[in-house]
Amino acid sequence: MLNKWKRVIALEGTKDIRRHKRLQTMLIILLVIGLTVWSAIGTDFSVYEVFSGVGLISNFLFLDLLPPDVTTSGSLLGAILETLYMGFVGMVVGALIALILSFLAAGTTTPHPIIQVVVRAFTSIIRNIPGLIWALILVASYGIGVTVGTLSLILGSVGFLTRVFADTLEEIDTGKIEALNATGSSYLQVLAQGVFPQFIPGFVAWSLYNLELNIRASTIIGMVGGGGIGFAIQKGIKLFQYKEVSMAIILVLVLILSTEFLTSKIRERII
Amino acid sequence: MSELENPNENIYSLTKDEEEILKPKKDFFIKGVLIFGGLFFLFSLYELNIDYANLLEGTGAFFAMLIDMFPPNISEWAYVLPAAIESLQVAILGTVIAVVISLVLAFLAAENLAPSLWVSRIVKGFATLMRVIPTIIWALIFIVAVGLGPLPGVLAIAVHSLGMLIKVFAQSVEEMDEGKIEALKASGAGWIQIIAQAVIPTVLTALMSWTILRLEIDIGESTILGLVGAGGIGWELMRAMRSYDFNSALFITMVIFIMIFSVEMLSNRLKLKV
Amino acid sequence: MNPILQIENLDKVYPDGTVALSNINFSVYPGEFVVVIGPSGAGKSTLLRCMNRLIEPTNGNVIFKDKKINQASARQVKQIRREIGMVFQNFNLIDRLTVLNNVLHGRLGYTNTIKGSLGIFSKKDIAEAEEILDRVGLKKQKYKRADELSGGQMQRVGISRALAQRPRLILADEPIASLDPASSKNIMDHIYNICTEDKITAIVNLHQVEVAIKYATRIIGIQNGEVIFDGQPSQLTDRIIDEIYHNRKPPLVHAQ
Amino acid sequence: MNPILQIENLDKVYPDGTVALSNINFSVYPGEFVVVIGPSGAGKSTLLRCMNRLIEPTNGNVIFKDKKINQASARQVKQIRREIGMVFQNFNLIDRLTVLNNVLHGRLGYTNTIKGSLGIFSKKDIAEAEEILDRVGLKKQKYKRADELSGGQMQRVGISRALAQRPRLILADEPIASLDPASSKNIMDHIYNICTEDKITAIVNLHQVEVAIKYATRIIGIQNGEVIFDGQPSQLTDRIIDEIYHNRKPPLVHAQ
Amino acid sequence: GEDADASEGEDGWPDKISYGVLPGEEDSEISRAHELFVKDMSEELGVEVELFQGEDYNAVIEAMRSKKLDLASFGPFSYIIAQERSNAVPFAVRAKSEEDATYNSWIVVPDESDAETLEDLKDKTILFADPASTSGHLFPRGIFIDELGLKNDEIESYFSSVSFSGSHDNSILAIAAGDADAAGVCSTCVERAIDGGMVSESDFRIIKESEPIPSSPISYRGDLPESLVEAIKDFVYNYDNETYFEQAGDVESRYIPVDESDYDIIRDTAENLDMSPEDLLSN
Ligand SMILES: Nc1ncnc2c1ncn2[C@@H]1O[C@H](COP(=O)(O)OP(=O)(O)OP(=O)(O)O)[C@@H](O)[C@H]1O
Ligand SMILES: Nc1ncnc2c1ncn2[C@@H]1O[C@H](COP(=O)(O)OP(=O)(O)OP(=O)(O)O)[C@@H](O)[C@H]1O
Ligand SMILES: [Mg+2]
Ligand SMILES: [Mg+2]
Repeated sequence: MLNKWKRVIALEGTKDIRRHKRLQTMLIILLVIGLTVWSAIGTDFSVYEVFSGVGLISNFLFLDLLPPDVTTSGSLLGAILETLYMGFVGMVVGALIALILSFLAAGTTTPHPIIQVVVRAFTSIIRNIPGLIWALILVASYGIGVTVGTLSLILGSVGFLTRVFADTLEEIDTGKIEALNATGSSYLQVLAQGVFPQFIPGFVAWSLYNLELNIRASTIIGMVGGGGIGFAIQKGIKLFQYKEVSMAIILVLVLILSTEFLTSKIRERII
Repeated sequence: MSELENPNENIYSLTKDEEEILKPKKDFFIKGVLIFGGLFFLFSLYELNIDYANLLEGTGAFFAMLIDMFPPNISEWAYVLPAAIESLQVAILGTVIAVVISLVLAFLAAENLAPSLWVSRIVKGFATLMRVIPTIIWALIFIVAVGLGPLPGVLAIAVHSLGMLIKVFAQSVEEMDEGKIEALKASGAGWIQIIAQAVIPTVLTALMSWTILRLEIDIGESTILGLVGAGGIGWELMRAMRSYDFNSALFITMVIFIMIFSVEMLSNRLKLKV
Repeated sequence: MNPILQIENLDKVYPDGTVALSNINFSVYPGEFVVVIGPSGAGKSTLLRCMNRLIEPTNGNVIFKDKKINQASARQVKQIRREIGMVFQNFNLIDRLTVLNNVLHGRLGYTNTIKGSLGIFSKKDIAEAEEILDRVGLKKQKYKRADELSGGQMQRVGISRALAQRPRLILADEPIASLDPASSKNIMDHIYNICTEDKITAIVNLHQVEVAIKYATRIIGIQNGEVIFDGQPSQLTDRIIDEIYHNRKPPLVHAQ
Repeated sequence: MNPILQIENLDKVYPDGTVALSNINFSVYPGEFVVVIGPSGAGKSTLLRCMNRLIEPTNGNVIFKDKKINQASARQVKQIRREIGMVFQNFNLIDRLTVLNNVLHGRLGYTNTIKGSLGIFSKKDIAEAEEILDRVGLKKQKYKRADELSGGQMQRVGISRALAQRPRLILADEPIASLDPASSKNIMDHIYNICTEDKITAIVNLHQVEVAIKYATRIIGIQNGEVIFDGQPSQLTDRIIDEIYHNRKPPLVHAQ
Repeated sequence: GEDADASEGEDGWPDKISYGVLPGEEDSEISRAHELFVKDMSEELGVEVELFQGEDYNAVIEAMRSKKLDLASFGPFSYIIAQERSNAVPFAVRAKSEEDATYNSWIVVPDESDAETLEDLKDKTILFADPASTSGHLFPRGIFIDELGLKNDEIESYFSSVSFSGSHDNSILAIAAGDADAAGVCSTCVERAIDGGMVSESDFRIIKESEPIPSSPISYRGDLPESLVEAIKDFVYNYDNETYFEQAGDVESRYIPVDESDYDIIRDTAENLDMSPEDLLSN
């Protein structure tokens, strides 16, 4: 008798949960639609205007931006290399700093919950303040050029990588950590021998991805005095040398595609 | 199982030769990459020619400036908050448009769903190009079409996000278990039905977390657009910086931080739920 | 009686050069319960998938109810597939959807694109799906998410999805390979009983010779992409089994 | 003879309020091969983990060789853990490291922090680890990556790691639950023989009553966090088994 | 912006006028006053006026070119490009008097530098603000060409290094920190930086001042209807809302007329530097 009641209650329960879940889904969908409409009104969105501008866009694209001015590629080469150097240094330094921070920030490896909270808050601030703002502050304190470009890339890398590294660390099988704890290993030994080997593939993959992000980001950072190809793009725009700009963008594209290719090869071998 | 049944195995003791054979081959590729990476790092540092003295000095200035920014000046809130809302709207609408379009294109880009490998390659190449062109150039392109204001900002953000979302959505779809697609194919379901009933439910979580991550990025991006006349909080920030009103700049930065941070919190919440 | 399925001179060569099937010929008649056995890599899965053209045959014909599947248009293929249910080793259910929804996927081939995509099915389809779930003993689970079920339950959903197609033919590719012995028996019983009751023809790939002998009305042994045995279970001698498995025993783990 | 391990009035309440253990009392003497049985959720794992304080007991004492583990400092806990080897259901090997390296992890407790972190071990430790691997029949696999092994082989590495600690006591939490019957027997034989030969005391959690009876010198039955049987295998009547499992049979899948 | 051709009223006036504002480099501060200005203009003309503010003159020039913008305030150099590219016609600057409608470009050196004259800067490092800056690049560069008789392409070799800092602020900060030997900056920008507390007057010395540079003009798009242009001019020249001018920086300033010829000096200088609109826009 009692069992029968339990079953009925259980069934009712699932129905309730289903209804509850459906309601929740509907609410989320309504919220998203509402926000979208609100944004569309706030930004004067008009599909008509977008389509009526297509002709003007193609004029601009095909008459002003294209074809790229190939003759400038020589002088842009220095700038693109500088971008690569900045991106690479930013990635290496950022990854090393993020490596340490992420061990402090991940629930599975942190020595103390308070340290975890502090590090998380710190990296969250770094991450959630846009690169442009960092660049502005950094320019004001360090002057201009590649130093600032590199510094803001390092900051961006630390913010991004600490988060993804910490997420990766939290997905690590805790059973393995327990196994090493059970042998009487010290904290550092558990990190180095138990956690780190599991962490390597994620560490490598995310760092390499970060290199790509850095190269792209440097096109923005250059615009506020960070040097590299971004400055070349900015200069090209200001002097209306749009064909030079499109050449620079093509060089960035080539650089991104080649890093993508190289990093996928490295990832394959390491994982 | 086989060697368990070999009772003589324990008698075996490895000879030198066997030891040699068993020893793992040294992986020269990884060593090479590490050494090359290290050298390239040093070379890059050398080429960048960073002025370390300035680095030290600047760090002093950096902290002095940070301290100088305190306390935040909230007196301009009547301008800053509407501008922040406008930026938020630009980011939300841009992200939504990008999500909707990339939901279609991603299925053409995913190799396991694309009608042909070529379609997939072309869509992916297109996505890469959209990502590589900086948001600011997109903004310029759209300003030509629709004039100044938030609308070109929305479009620029949409296009730039599209580039990333197509790529990551397609990746999620490609990681999906092929069998589930096959199962619906085998029941006579069409392409669209397979996508709606098998693919989307399976990758929904991934799509949602990418979307939210993108929204975070887009709020940051929309701050840049203030410079090109798209309005919003980016212009307020430039105004403050150009007028040396660092206390207002701090307030504006805090507003931006809070916007992005709340989206991050929201995404953590959703991750727990799903 | 006309055969429901004819395989004529079927070859399959994978792009990497692997010859998975060569010159397969046989016909299946309505009501048969055919079990295909053979060692790993023999080509069992390839053969089954050629039957509903999930894999494109390299040569030869697959004729289902007088229609050449291998020459059918995309539209015709879909129509033919509706009549052929398929059951998979890994169940291939959509985890996040309910059991009922998964079963209704069997009706997608009969539902118009928009409705099907939105997951809107007719009252009749739903009633029928519920009836099928009742039949396999999962009525109570119908609103559960598919990933909340045990392996045996999942496979019963897989079977229900195939049944929802009201198929003339069921293809099952090692339907019990990832199940424990008790569930395995349950699943084979379900497949066998339903096919017999509803007069559905079945072609089942199995690793386990004992199970094959127990259920099959006809056994096809393939090895290296060729049919080397085609007959009744009683004709399958130990010598032939040895030959099919090339002196390799079928894996022990699943032996019952 | 002094007990090697004493459990006194042990309680464990999880933060969510689950009472996993209540008032457990028993002592284990050197050389015993104790098997703990009980239904799922009875508290077997909790009990084992309290013994080397991977879980903090709520009340009561765990005394290993006259030292109260539950009151020991972090440093002392590490020293005590060195003497207690542990074997896990999921093996918990570090996938990307070699078999030898995994076994050497058993020596970390005796190695200084820096060297241990860098994976630098003494010649003596290495020789000993190789000897242990030889003993469990894995000498040839020593340079393989741990994730290249079969389940049975992985568990033998798990045992080797515990042995590398030169432990006085081995705790094994369902060491054979994820293995097939043949490997299970092999692993239980290894644990039993080594413990007997080296005079290591063993406490093993098992689901399978038959296996428990075959190997144990003493069986402890727990149910709902309480010890309801403690005696020799011969004393374990069907009635008591029924009581332990509350009329639920131990799961069929692993029955041998 | 609204497409002028698409939505003309009876007298050819658009329904809506769009006004794009860039802070001129000589502007002492970026004020919010424009909103008031636009409101008053709208009331006066009886047509809605929409305001867009930004930093990027490309955006404004391109928008005007595709007829999405009717009025704009440009820097002097961007104006001459806008004239060529977008058919912009200048008509007003804000100033106290005609003489006051100009600013200057300075060549500055660090206070501790030995350099007294332009000649002393040979083989030293020099900073310009950004390539398109009137007072931070065009005029300083012009000074070297005129005063030292150099050719445009000899400038790079005359100095040990020529670089762009990105902005006047960056340049003056670099000079104050001694990171560069000389820089070309705009006079008002430096004054603003001093007021903002970024640098102090004792950090640098001025060794050369340029000819007066005409201030940033407001321009209209050349193809606006005559009557509308007249109405706008009428409003702007007679505009005397003191609140506005106070917020904009100087209560006593008003809008005074300018025309194309007032910017000839910019054209000539740009010509010398191969940076005339014809050179830039030729590709
Ligand atoms: N996509 C593919 N590309 C290349 N070769 C393939 C492909 N799929 C299968 N093969 C090869 O074709 C042969 C037949 O494979 P098939 O999967 O049909 O065998 P099977 O009898 O189902 O084996 P199993 O019992 O292991 O499932 C094998 O040699 C296999 O390696
Ligand atoms: N971290 C935890 N937090 C809360 N409750 C827990 C936790 N770990 C275990 N429990 C609960 O404590 C009880 C005992 O769990 P324990 O894992 O010790 O049982 P067990 O006998 O090992 O079971 P099994 O045979 O399934 O491994 C169970 O009710 C379990 O749900
Ligand atoms: Mg197969
Ligand atoms: Mg347990």
